[in-house]
Parts: sequence; structure tokens; C-alpha cells
Amino acid sequence: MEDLRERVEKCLGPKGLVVAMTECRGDLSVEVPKARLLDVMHLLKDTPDLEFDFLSDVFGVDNLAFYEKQKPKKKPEGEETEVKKEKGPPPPRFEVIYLLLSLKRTERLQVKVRVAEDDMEVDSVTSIWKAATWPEREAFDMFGLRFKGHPNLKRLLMWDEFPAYPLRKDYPLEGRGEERHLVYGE
Amino acid sequence: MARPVVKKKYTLGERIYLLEILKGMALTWKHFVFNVKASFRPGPHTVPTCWQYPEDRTREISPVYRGLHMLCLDEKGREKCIACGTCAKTCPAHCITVKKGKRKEGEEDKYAGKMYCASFDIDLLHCIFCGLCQEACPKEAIVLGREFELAQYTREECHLDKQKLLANYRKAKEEGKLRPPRKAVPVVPAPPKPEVKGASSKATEVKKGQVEVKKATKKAKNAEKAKSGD
Amino acid sequence: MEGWVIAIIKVVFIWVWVLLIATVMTWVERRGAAMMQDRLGPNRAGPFGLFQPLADGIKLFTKEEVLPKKAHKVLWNLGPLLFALPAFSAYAVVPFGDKIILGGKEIILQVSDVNIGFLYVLAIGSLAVYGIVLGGWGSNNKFSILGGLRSTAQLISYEVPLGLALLAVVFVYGSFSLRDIALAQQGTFLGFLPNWGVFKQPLGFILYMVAIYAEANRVPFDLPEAESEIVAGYHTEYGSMELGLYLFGEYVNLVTLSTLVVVLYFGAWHIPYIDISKFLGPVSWGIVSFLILYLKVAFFLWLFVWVRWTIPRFRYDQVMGLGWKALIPLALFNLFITALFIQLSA
Amino acid sequence: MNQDPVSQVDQERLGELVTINIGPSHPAMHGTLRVITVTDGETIVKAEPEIGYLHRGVEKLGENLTYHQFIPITDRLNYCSAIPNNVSYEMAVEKLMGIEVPEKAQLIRVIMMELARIADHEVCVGILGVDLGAFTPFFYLIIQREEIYEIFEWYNGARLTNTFGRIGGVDADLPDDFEERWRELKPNLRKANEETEKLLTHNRIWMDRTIGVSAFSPEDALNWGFTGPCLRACGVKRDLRKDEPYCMYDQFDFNIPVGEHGDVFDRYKVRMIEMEESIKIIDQAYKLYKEMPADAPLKARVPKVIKPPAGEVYSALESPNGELGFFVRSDGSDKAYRIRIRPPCYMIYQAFNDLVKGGMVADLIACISSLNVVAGELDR
Repeated sequence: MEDLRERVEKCLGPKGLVVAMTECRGDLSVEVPKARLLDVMHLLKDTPDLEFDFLSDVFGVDNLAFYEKQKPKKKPEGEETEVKKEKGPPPPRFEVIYLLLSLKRTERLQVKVRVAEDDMEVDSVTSIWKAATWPEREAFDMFGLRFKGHPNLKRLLMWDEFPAYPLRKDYPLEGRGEERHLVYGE
Repeated sequence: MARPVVKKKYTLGERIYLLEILKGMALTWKHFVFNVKASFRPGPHTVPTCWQYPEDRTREISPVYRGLHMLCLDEKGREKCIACGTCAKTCPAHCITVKKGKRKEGEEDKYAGKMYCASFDIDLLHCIFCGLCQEACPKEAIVLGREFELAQYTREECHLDKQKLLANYRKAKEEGKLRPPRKAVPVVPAPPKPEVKGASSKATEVKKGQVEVKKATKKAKNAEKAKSGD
Repeated sequence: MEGWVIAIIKVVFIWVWVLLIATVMTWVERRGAAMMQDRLGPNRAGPFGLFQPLADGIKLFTKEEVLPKKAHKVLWNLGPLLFALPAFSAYAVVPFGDKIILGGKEIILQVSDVNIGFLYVLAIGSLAVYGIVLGGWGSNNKFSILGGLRSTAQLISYEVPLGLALLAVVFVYGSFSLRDIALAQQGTFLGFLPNWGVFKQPLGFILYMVAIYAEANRVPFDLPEAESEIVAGYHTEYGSMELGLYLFGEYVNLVTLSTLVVVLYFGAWHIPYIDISKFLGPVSWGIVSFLILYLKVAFFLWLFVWVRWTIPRFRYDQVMGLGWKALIPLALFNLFITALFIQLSA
Repeated sequence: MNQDPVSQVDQERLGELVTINIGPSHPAMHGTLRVITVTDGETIVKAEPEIGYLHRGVEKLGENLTYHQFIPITDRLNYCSAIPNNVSYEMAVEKLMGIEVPEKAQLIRVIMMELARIADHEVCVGILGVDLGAFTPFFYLIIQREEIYEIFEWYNGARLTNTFGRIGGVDADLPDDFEERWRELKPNLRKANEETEKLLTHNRIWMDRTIGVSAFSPEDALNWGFTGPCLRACGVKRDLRKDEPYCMYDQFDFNIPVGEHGDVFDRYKVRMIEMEESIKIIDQAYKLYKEMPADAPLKARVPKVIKPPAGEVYSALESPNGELGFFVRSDGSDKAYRIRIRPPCYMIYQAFNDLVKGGMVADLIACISSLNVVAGELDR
């Protein structure tokens, strides 16, 4: 695993394509700049040392409540406490995670891209892996992430006229959320 | 792209259709004869697969079957339930509601614990029969029984209250269909250093009198609502 | 008795009889299938579920008739009729027994012994396709039209090998009358083989069998109603007794075709090596011949069921390929061989 | 963006083409699948699958239920074989918490998962037969599946929605009569498979219908994200049980069947052989299981309320359909922050247009059944 980390570092690092690298229970994930996603993917796929030639999955994550939840321990109810904000701008709200797999080496790698709420456009990787076709459509459907260059970006699971993005964290759990929560075509 | 495939060379037997078809027909004939013979045997369950269900109830249901719920009594005929509400909290479908009652003097032969459930409601239309409640129950009070005929005519009938749950238990006891006592699952003995501290310290505060055990996610939902209202 | 009275009695009798067989057939089909598939099948209505067809009939009769919104009303209603009628009418020339002598009058067990009965059967048989294609078109449903088209193509393709196979039979027996052919199958030839069509025309028999499976839209040729592909094909939209007519017509068709197989290839009411008619009186022989014939028919009906629950279904183009590339050349070859033999033996 | 499938095909031929809407209520559409097909006669010009008719928001549910509460929900993913779903999810949480599952529990998991695999393949092959018009093998197979479900029922009380296992292990030991049942079941399973093969494999009608139908090249299959039997049918020898062993799979001796052309016939054949291999695995696993002491632990020590440390893991296993993965991100609370399910047939089904284009309507049906698309898993 350390080895893989080094190799990924060696491949992407010099070109400045690594924003951060984390490891959790043996799962290596590398965060890359959004603008150069396709370059990264090409590099990861074609570098002879890595050969991540299989795209396992693509999906979005909404980090709306993630960082707030992390910081303070739960306060007893009723007490109004201010959530202390960290310095600097808050991290972008959305994340797109690509699960890559190298068939030859049976190694897995998570590639992350952070997407801010005001610029929801990500390059589509369908030109590299067709496997991303539906997962990207689903990410669009569920989070409103827009994938540039996707051949047929429309809603997948929800119906076409559905006005909201249900997997976002602020989508209400009860009632007809989309009625109160119009975000479509904002 | 669907690619064209070089067709396999068929053997002569495969080519002329009839041979394999005759073989297949021999097989179905074998089954046919067997089943015709079987169906003339006396008894309701003749052909191996078919249970003539409403008449023939000889099929043995697993003793651990997860069917209709019941509230158990202990050997002295006292209610086991102590209204701790663990089942309600564990239920993924949020279909259990428990109300607490405190045992009064002179009710020792009625309730096993100091607390008892003043009411115990299960909405069968929500229940997914996962069995997590009976597993969570510390007293083995709520148990899923072997009764599997759950169809009812009205919604009200699908609502199980305490009386019905106890009646289920009595019925099962009469028929000898009680669930065998739970076997403890052997756990790894020497605890490795826990990764996270369990939330066991979080003792549930019990108010005096009757307290409705709230659904676990209620708070979260309220918070969510407040947020979205902004 | 007047001739026309007898004719009417015969018509009514055979009509009821065929209906009865078709009814029982639905039961046999379902029970037989169940038994082959390790289950029991319908066993609730009456003993062994024997009243199941009755229950089905009552259900179909009492159901509401639903006309799809944009269906062609006339064609829609015409479809089931045109399908069921030819199935019944084909029986007019099919013999159902030898003959009975009543009061010194000879009654042949056949509605009418037409000397070109053969052609009549073929002509009427190909009419059934109108019922299917009109029903499919009239339903205003894409699955229906697909079913109708499939059926049309299939029936037209398989008429040819069917006709050619039958022509060889005509060559052998030298007659177009079904009755003549049936009578000619008595006795033996080559000393030991029964004088049946199947022994004189083995290849023709197989071709004919394959072709009638296609004609009757039965597995493996049940593409017009392939339920997993086009829902129910031409009768997707039908309900009530109109659907009943389609289903019933199909079984009547089966009976007709099976009877034809027996009459043409399986010695009609003859039993090999023995001539029972000598031991029996004229009336009892009539009844026995009738029973023998239908015993044989029962076997072929059973064969339909048996095959259906054994093998998968063809694909549309494969059916066409089999029909045009295999069956027709074989049928021509068969015809040629038959003609050659007749020429040589003459 | 919101294009009608017709408009994407050759505009000049529009008049000749027919759009047929197959599904969602169609006898061959296994519940709620829908394919909008543009055909030229019976030849398919374009087939666009529409999904979402069984969308229940499972991923959202996962974010709002505690870790244990989510296990019964995973039953409802691939309802033909619930157990691999449960185990896959549990494995993901265990990985997140760093829990080592006791060996005996792992063996029970293996046994149950392989039984589920057999059950799943039996349904798939049976349905493939039904859709191609051969009804009878379906019953021979489904009877055996029934017996497998009987084992499940006697194990923990449910037949389909098993809620098998708990985070950290399993919730019950194998029932006492398991050995007897398995001994009875094994020859029956083999017999049913043999009979199915007898009825189908060498039957020319079957061969014509399946060989060369919706064939796929290995490169395309990998590009589209195929896994499981459908990928192996294309000739790629990939099986997570061998490549990334979990649950002690590295200790068993079994083969991975590989097809040649990736057509329907190969998929059918691969599944048939896999059933046989699964029987072998169960035998070996049960032998190992018998060697364990009777009171060996079945569950790791897990806190009552599960609160994994913040982090994110992806863990996958070889479900009957292919790689079934769960991505779990925890924020340290008792509910997962994000659960992503990677359903195998979702990746396969997206290539549907490429699989069936140029074939006939009947081929489309054969293809859809051979892929074993399960709507519960597809739509989540």
C-alpha cells in the first residue's frame, strides 16, 4: 500500500496533480484538481506502473453537514451553541469519487474531485470509460452535478420532470421534499 | 458492440434437431410418470413440491421463523417486557411504540420487572420482519412467532396492540409453537482494544411516569426541518 | 331417414365432439404440463380439476368485453370469428370413423365425402391466418401487429412444405379423397409393414408433423403469441369470449390437424395385421372404428402437449430459415423420391 | 439533453421505424424494467433502457438509519440472493471499524453466500429458459431453490429477506440439521442441473437462440464495467473470490469458469458451471467448519451502538451478479454519512443498447434474462 502511494505520488506529484492524499483502512484516496481530472485519469490509466484500467464506480457525495458534524462533540439539546468555523474558506460542498481498479495488480484507488456549489461542472470520464455513463447520470440526478461531455446527461432514476436533487443533505426526509425544495434550473 | 460470432460447429446429432428433442422428451416423460404415480398416492402432500396449502398444513415451519409478533410471559405467567424501548429504537421501520408504566404494589404476579409496558403497539403494515427487535430485547419479551398468515381485511386489524400480542403468545403456547430460547452467540473472548468508545455510557434517562419512547430519528428530522425552513 | 337429416345429425355430433375434445384438451394441457414440471396443476374444480375448463369457460363468458380505444371495431370483432370458423369447418371432410349400417342404410362417418377433400382442408386451413392478422391489426397494438405479421409469414411459409408433404401422400394413394386414403391403409405391404402412410412416407410424415406444429402455432413455433417477447401476440388486447374463441379455435385446430395425421399417416381406424371389422356387427364396428381413430388422435394431441413443455421456442428468422431452407427442399426431395418409386414400381 | 430515442437514429429512415415500448409491465421484463426499442421490422435499431421504477432511495435510507438498521434494507437490493448483499455491507462496516471477523463466522458466511449464489443462478438460468420458451427447466431448478430457502429459513427464520449476519460476525450458528439437509440437497442440485443441461444445452433450438446472441468482446466488457458471470463469459478470468480474497476464499479450491464469446450461451454455461463450483466450495467450507470447536466465537466484540471512526472505505465482494461494493463514509456518528452501493447489474445493464443492437426483439429478451438484471439492485 505504501508502495502504491509512492507510485501514485511519483506519477501525479511532479505535475502538481495531487491536492491531498488520504488513507483509511488501506483504501488510498487521492484528491485531484477538478480542472485537470481528465489528465489525471489518462495518466492513471496509461502509466505502466499503475494501470488503473477499470472504473468501478462514480458517485457524488454531499458534504454539507460533514465538517460541522466532525468538529464539536454533541451538545445537549436545547442549548444553543455556535459552531466554530474553521479559518479560511469552507471546503467545497460536493465531492465526486471515482473508484478505480487495476485489473493486473488488483489494486484499488479512490480519486476525488471537489466541486463547489457555484460551479457544478465536472469533466465527464465517459470518453475514457464507458462504465461512467449511468453513474454520472445518477450523480446528476441525485446531486445536480453536471458532467461536461457526457453523451446523454439526463435523469436516470427519477423522472425527467422531477425538480429536486434528492440525495443532497438538505433534501427533507418527510413529505414531498421537491415541492419545498426547488433547486432545478437554479 | 454486439459482435458477430463464429458459429460453433454443431455435431450431427445437434444439427438434426430431433435427437436432442427426443432425449428431452424422454426426460419430461420420466417426470410425468413419476408425478402421475405420486399424485395417486394417498395423502395431501403427494407430488414432492406442491403443498395443498390451505388444507395441508403439515409443512414444518422453522422454530426460528420470523412471523407474527408476540409478547412473552415468563414461566410464572408474568409479562417479561420491562418497557425499555430498545426494540422501538432498533426497529429500522419505526413500527414499534412502547409506553412505560410503573409496577404498583401487589402487581408482582402480573409483571416481571419494575417497569412494564402500559401499551405496546406494532404497526404490521410497516414491519419488515427483520427480527432486529427480538434480538435487541434484553428480556426476550418480544419475539417473532411462527404464525405467517398475516392477511387482514382492514388496516385496524393490522395494528397489534398489547392484548393482541399477548393473545398471540397464548395461542402459540397452546399449540406448542413457542420459539426456543435464544442461544447466545459466542463472542470473541479477549476484547481487542476498542476502536471507538461505545456509546454505552449514554444511559437513557427515564422520567418518572409514562414516557413515550421517541423514534430514534425524530431529533434528526426536527433539526433537518429547522434547517430547511431557513 | 332423409339424407339431410342424417347430415345435420352428423354435423351436430361432430361439432359437439370436437368441442368436447378441445375442452378436455385444455385440462390435459394444464395437468400434463404440471405433471411434467413436478407440480400438480389445476385440481380444485371437481375431481382432479376436471371441471376447470368449465370454470374457465364461465369466467370467459362473464367477463367484460373491452374494446381498445383506437381499435378497428369491425376487424376486431371479425378476427376471432375468422380464426375459429375455419378450424371447425375443416372438419367437414375429415372422416371420423368407418361406417354404420342402420336400417339397411349405409351411413359413412364423415360429414361429407368430397372427392377433393384434400384441397378443401388445405384451403380452409390457410384461412385461419386472416383471423390472426385481422385481429392483430384491429387491436391497434404494436405487439399485436407483430404477432399477426409473424403468424402470417409463418403460416404462409409452412403451407408450402405441408402441401408438398401431402402431395406425396396423394401420389402414393392416388386419391384426393380423405376417405379413400383412409380405406387404402388397410392390410400390409412388403409383407410385414402395415399399409400406413407413415411407413410409406416416413420423411413426409416428419415434414408434415413439423409443418402442423407451425400451422397450429404451437411450441416451438409459437412465435405469434410468444408471451415473453410480444406479450400475447395477436390476442394481447382481447378478453372475454373473444379471447376464448382464439384459445378455443387453437385447440380445435389441434384436433383437426391431429385427426388429419391419423387419417393420412396412421391408418385411420385400422389396426395393423388384424381386421376387426369381420368380428363385429355393422353398428358396433362403426363405434369401434370411431374409438380407435380417436385413440390415435389422442396420442397426437398428447404429443402436442408433450413437445410444448419440453423444448424452447425458435426465433423468427430461424423459423423462416427452417421452413424455406430445410423443409421445402426436403419436401421436394420427398416428392421426387415418391414419384420415382411409383414410376419404377408401376 | 432530453432526447427521444427515435430522434437519435437515422432521420431518413424514421418512417420505416417503429418505436416499441417494452415494459415496465411486460411478461419478460422481470418486474419493472423498461426498454424503449426502436425497431426496423423485428431488427433492433436502438434499445434504450429506462430504469428507476423500483427506486426506493436505499442510499438515502442508509444515511438515516443506524448501521445495524441498514442490514435489513440491504436484503431488498438483490432480492434473489439477499445474503451477499448483507455480507458485503457488513464487510464494509467491519473494514471501516477495523474488526477482524472470527473464522467460524466467516465460514458460515461463505456457506450461506454460496447457497445464495446457487439460488440466484438457478433463478437466472430458469428465467432465461422461460423467456426462450422452455418452461420446464425453470421448475426443476426452482424446486431446488426452494430447498435452499428452506435452509435459510431454518437458519434464521426468513426465506428471502434473510437479514443475515451482523456487523462483526453472524447472529446464529448453523442449525443442527444443516449437514443432513445439505447431504440431501446436494445430489438434487446436481440432478436438477443435469436435467436442465439435458433439456437445453445440446438442443439445437436452444443453441440457435443463444449462441452468438448479444456477444461482447472482453475489451468492451471491461470498458463498460462488466463484472461477474457476464464478464467471465467474455473470456476475462476475473473473480473477486480469487483476485481479492475475502472471507477465507483463498483457502478453497475451486475453478473459475470462463466463456469464449460472451454471448448468451456462454453466460448460461458459466452460470451452470459456477453452481457446480459453489457446491464444491460449500463442501470444503463445511469441512473446515466441522473442524472448529463447537463454542468457537461467531462474532467479534462490537459495541452495542456502532460508531465507526470518521473515514471512508470501499469494500466489495463477488455477488452472484458480479462485484457488489459498498462505499461507506462515516462521520463518527451512529449513522453512516454516505452509503454508496455499487450494484453489479447496474454497470452491465447500461451497455444494453450495445448488447442488443442489430439483433431481433427475441434476442433482446434472451439478453435481458441472461444478464440477470434485478430491478431491486438496479434502482436501489
